[in-house]
Amino acid sequence: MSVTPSAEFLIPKLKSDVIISMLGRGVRPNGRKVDEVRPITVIKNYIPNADSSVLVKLGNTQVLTGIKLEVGSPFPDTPSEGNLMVNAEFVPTASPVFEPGPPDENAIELSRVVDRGIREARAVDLSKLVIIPGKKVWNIWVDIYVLDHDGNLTDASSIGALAALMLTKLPEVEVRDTGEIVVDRNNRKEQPLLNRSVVTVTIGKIGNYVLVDPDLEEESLLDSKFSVAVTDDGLIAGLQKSGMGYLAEDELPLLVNMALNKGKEILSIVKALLKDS
Amino acid sequence: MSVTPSAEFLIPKLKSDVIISMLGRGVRPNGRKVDEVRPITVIKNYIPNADSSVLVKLGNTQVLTGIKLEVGSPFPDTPSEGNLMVNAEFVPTASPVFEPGPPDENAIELSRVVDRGIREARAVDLSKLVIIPGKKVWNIWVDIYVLDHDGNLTDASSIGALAALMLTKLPEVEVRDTGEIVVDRNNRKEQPLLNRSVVTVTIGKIGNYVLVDPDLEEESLLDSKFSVAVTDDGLIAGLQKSGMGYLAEDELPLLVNMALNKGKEILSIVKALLKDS
Amino acid sequence: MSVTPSAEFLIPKLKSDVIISMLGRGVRPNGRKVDEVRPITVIKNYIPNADSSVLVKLGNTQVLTGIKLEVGSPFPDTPSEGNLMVNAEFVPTASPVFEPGPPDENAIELSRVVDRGIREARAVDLSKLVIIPGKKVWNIWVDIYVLDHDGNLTDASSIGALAALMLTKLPEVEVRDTGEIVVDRNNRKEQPLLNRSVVTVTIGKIGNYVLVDPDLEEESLLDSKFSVAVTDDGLIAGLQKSGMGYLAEDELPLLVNMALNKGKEILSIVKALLKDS
Amino acid sequence: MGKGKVKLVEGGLRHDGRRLDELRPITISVGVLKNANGSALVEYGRTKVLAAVYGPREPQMKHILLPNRAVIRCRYHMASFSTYERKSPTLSRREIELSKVIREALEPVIISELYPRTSIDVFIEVINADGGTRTASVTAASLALAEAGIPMKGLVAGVAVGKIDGYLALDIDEVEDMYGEADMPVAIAPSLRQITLLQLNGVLTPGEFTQALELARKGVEVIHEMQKEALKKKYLDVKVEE
Amino acid sequence: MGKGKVKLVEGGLRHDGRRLDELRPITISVGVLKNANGSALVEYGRTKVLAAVYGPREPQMKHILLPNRAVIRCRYHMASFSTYERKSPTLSRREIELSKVIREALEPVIISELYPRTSIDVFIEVINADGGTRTASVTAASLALAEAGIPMKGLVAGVAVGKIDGYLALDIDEVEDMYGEADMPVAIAPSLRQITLLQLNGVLTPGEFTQALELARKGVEVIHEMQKEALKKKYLDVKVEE
Amino acid sequence: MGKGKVKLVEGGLRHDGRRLDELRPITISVGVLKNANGSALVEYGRTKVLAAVYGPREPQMKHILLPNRAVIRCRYHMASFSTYERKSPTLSRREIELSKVIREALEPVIISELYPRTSIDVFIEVINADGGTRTASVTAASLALAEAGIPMKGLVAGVAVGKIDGYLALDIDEVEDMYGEADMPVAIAPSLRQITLLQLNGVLTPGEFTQALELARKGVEVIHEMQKEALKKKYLDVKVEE
Repeated sequence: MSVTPSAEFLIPKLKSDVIISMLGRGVRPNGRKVDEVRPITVIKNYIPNADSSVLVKLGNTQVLTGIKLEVGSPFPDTPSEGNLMVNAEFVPTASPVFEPGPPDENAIELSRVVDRGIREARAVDLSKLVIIPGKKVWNIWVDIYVLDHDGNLTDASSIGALAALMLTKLPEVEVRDTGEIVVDRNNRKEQPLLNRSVVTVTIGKIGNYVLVDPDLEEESLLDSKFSVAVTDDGLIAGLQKSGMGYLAEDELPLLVNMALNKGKEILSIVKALLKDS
Repeated sequence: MSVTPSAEFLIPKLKSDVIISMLGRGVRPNGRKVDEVRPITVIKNYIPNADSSVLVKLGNTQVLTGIKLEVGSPFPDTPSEGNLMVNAEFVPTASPVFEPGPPDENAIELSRVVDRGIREARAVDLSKLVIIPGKKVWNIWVDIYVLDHDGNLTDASSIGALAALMLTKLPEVEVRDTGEIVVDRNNRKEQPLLNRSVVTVTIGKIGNYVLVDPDLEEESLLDSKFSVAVTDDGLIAGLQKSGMGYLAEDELPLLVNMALNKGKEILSIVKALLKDS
Repeated sequence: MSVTPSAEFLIPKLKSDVIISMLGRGVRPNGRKVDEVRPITVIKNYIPNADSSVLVKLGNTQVLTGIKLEVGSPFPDTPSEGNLMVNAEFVPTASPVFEPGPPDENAIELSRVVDRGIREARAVDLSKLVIIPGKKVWNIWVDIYVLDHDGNLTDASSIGALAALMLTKLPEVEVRDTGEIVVDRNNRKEQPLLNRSVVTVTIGKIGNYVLVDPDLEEESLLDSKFSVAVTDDGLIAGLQKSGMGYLAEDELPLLVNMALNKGKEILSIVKALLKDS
Repeated sequence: MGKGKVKLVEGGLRHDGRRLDELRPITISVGVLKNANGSALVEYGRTKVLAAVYGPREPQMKHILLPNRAVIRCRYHMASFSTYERKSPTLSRREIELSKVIREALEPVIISELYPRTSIDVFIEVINADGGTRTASVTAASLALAEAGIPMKGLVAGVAVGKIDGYLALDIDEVEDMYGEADMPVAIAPSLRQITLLQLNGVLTPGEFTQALELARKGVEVIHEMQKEALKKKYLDVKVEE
Repeated sequence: MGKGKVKLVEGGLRHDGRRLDELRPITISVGVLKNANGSALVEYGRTKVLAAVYGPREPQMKHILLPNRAVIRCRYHMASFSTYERKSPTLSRREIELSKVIREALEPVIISELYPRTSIDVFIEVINADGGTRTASVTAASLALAEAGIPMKGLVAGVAVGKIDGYLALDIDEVEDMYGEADMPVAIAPSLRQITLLQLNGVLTPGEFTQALELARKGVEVIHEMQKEALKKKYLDVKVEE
Repeated sequence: MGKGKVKLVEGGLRHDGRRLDELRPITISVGVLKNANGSALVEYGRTKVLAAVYGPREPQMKHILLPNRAVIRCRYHMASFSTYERKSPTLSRREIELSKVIREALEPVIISELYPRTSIDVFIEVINADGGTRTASVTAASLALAEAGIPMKGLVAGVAVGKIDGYLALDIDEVEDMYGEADMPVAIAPSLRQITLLQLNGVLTPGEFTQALELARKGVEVIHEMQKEALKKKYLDVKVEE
């Protein structure tokens, strides 16, 4: 059952008034421009036991994403496809309001929004995951661990999933006569798994003001959020309105355009970061 | 762990006194006679995606029953039988005291009482559910959803399960050489699945007064309930005493007779309703 | 999540002072010597449906252990070994502070400590549990049910697991040509399953005082506990410090020696008891 | 989404004979349950959804209450028999997400400030699923709230727009969802011009998105009229009873 | 119920040599645990059941308490090793139903009004299951309540009557339950002539039902005498200790 | 433990080139998270553990609080990707035991009496597991507590000693754990000469145990120096910032 949450971080009325009046002048409390994304850093291969991994920092938000490749069986209704599973854990290290336990509705929503973006953009060609048609396929587990929460977990997680998938290469496998499958993780295919890039861009709304990549302080004032999954060829591969407020019919074109522009920008940043390091 | 429930619907003492004194005169608050069952209506095939289904109204109590037929494996100890599973959900739409969650002891007891009646009366011949002996059988899921609770959920559910089973016909199946099983739900066997009818009759006790098919108001005054599963050939196919009170040794013959008579009546009503519509 | 427990049995300050001053004189409230174990009794084959079983009393602590042997599949990474599973249930009959529910951290810790002792001492040769190599093995379930809690559940459980395993003999099996396995529980192998004995010895610490086999009253005063798994050839097959306190570096040799001596003693008592009855 | 192997549009008509901008037959009944404070049964073609509202009331779990408003509790649940293959009654991850999305589609229109320290409970049971269950749920829940007398700024209604065989199509059903290229569920409070639910599962160009939204808006307006009609009918029925 | 392939009655005797109206050997011990306020171990043949009572006491979960009486909390649980195949320790649906049925078999005789805002906890552990575990549980729980000093209007005892090979048989065991035609567990407070548990799993004619009930009544009376004897013995033992 | 098929020690050196009494490369960072009151990241070779501390604070679950001291809440959890085969995020029995063992390794040094009716929460996330995760967890948690300003009698540090190919070896990794004969994790508060965690998985002679403990003590002393160094560095960094 979904229940109206209590305001997680109460901001004193005075401070909130100041912030809103600043937004009226196009200034954010953190000095950012309305459409300015926080600095992004990516540390590659942070987790030796993962098939690929990244630690992403979006400002002070830290998200660790690890990918595990497992040999498994295809689903009966998609015998010639592997499977992609996206799971998000809100680790209690990340915030005073996160309690240990199974993913709550926020973690589930986040993982499903990230999953849909990747899946619908066909960022991963699931048919390339077949080892023995109808019998054995690769299962890709994308596990997103939120370690430190300073707002906009969705985009940080989406960047993490993208970057980790960009680094993923399938191991070489040998299928023995007995049907046994021998996986050689030290030898991997040349070609990366990813064939299209996609990332979400989240825009927050406070009254009539909009701001890209809200941080935790800003999130506490938001009426609603709008996440747009953007592909590198400028398509919309997912949408999600969330939060207690609404989107006005006439502001939607603005929001979508802003997201498409920012998505392009974030995708180039991530690609550059992965080449660099 | 089973815990003494709090009285779910507190009826003012004054009103309860009035009702009990009415019962002393053989009159029920709703004007019914002591052995009078509320009007029964049945809407057939209410759920297109179910293999068969009925919406049953017993007075203002509404219960929706859907049957799903699935090809599965037999249990190792009954290789030449299919399986019948009865599950009851007390949907929170039905009552201010129902909370979302897995079935509680009341829902579990109800489903097991209904299940035992059908199973012990051999209403369904489980040996007719075999597709490939020892390997593939039909599993019958009887899912009972209580939508609106105005008392006597057991009998309403029992009527629902009976009526839904009366409407159930197995789909034609083709077993390919490969062992694959192709189910054709648009073609079904002529003969219905059911080969004996059974229904529960629940009698409530308030002090020394007994009343058939208690409604919600009456249930709040009951000391105990007694459910009797009755077959169309006048046999007893199940008993369940429930509630905080007892049954007096010398009143049992009366209760059982009343149930046998009412069971016969209800079975004819249901049969007539299913033929009609 | 593990949480600091509240003191389960509050002992009046006065009484606790008395007990501690007694310990200063080398006397325990129950009259036992510091290194004296309570009387042990064993009732064999208490549970007809178990493959072997014992009811162990250690003073007033009562633990019932039943062993079930099941034919199952080996784990993929140990194809030529059977499996041993130790599970402990703190039955709510045993103590006013035990609530029904899945094993809590105390029950889990206890079962894992007992399990490790048996496993690491190779008390059971898991390779003898193979029926069809790589395909079928015996699974040994050791279920420990704590019925009455008067302290030192670990050692009582460890004695129970040991004694039950000493009584366990594998049933004869016939592997049919079809691969079917027929188990004959009325015919059992001559040789017992156990090939090395191991038992835990738990020493409690109150300040600088140590005492073997603490009872419930003593446990309420303990700073920490130290359990040592001891084999019949005088080796250490497991250690576990538990409780809120510490072990001083310089007292460890004393504790270990005490445990080794007591372990030897307990092992002879158990062996004698099993022969006797 | 998007297997694309099935022909979904031929000669401008869809697999069930509808035009691209045509809704399925919609039926709405308000006040279908005795116990709930408000209830509604909504059908979009073969999709059938029941919504019930209890409250404002004091729930067992006091710790969720808020001092300045009513909390909305919302559960979207699919009955085991509602889907093609039997569904386990346990809440799936999808149902958990949709419970939140539907709650957030209702939050903007409910005047919750009037009932501090209470809970308004919205229970949705999908009885038969043939595509569009979440939008039908919003439509039904909105009516159940109205019947329960919960003050609202306006009614909300929902509908999905899909992309099938390259065409945008209104109120797609399950086959169109499964074999189509995109599914965009939308809920709007037409009197407020507020979009309170917006999701997209699939790929659209920015231009298609704008058209799809316009198509949804038109569909919602039709459904909104039917909602008002159903409430008016309910109100008249009540009059008659008096 | 009812495979009917095994011969259960031959020459008027049952598979274990008993007559149709003969109970299994029954042993009863009261006060078998140190910590519980009351406890009893009851054996019907190879069926072995332990019951413990704690209370009246104040439980952790305050919200279940009632202002006008003690609540009874009851758990019927089968130990993993108690059944032929190992049972998972998690409560099954059957155990949940039986916990309720057994609680409701005890409710009528416990004078719960004397201890408002408290809980009386009845924990039952089936140690070995060979048929009749629920009725042995009622017999044991009733004694544990007595030893705990909980005021009762009378003791309750239980026994099952079965139909095997067409004959009614008292106190059926697991084989007779599995291959027989019916199993009717009954619990009675003989001094009150109250039936507090009555179930039937199987098919009986109305006439058979009446006979079965009479058979159960006679069996319960014997067990009831043994209950009183066990309590008296316990009482004498206590005397001796003094 | 103890397959013994792999050669672990050759020419006095271990499979990764270390001497028997040599620690893996250890790195320690304090203050790695913004939100937590204290945090530390500790690496023993490829083992990587993050610890965060929140508190003293008032938790949601009031009933666990104690009148005379702070309660310590501790969770040891392995991330799904931290192990060779993906681990389910649900707490395993092993993680439940280790959460307790680690909490009890911290209890003796935390001066919890200063904060009655509060909770001090220690959250440990194993990011990469290559042996020694519980001891690295104690080392990290101890530092996170220090950064959070929780008063302690002393720092605790942990290390495991193993027996491999018959030799005692300091700070064993996963391969040595898997194919070795024993694994003995130890945590010590060196300034207090208190052992706060001691477990053994495997078989040792009494003599070996004494030597293993001495080896652990020496290892812990080195790690303890690094802990102090990391805190000093953190303190200097803070100074610089001012």
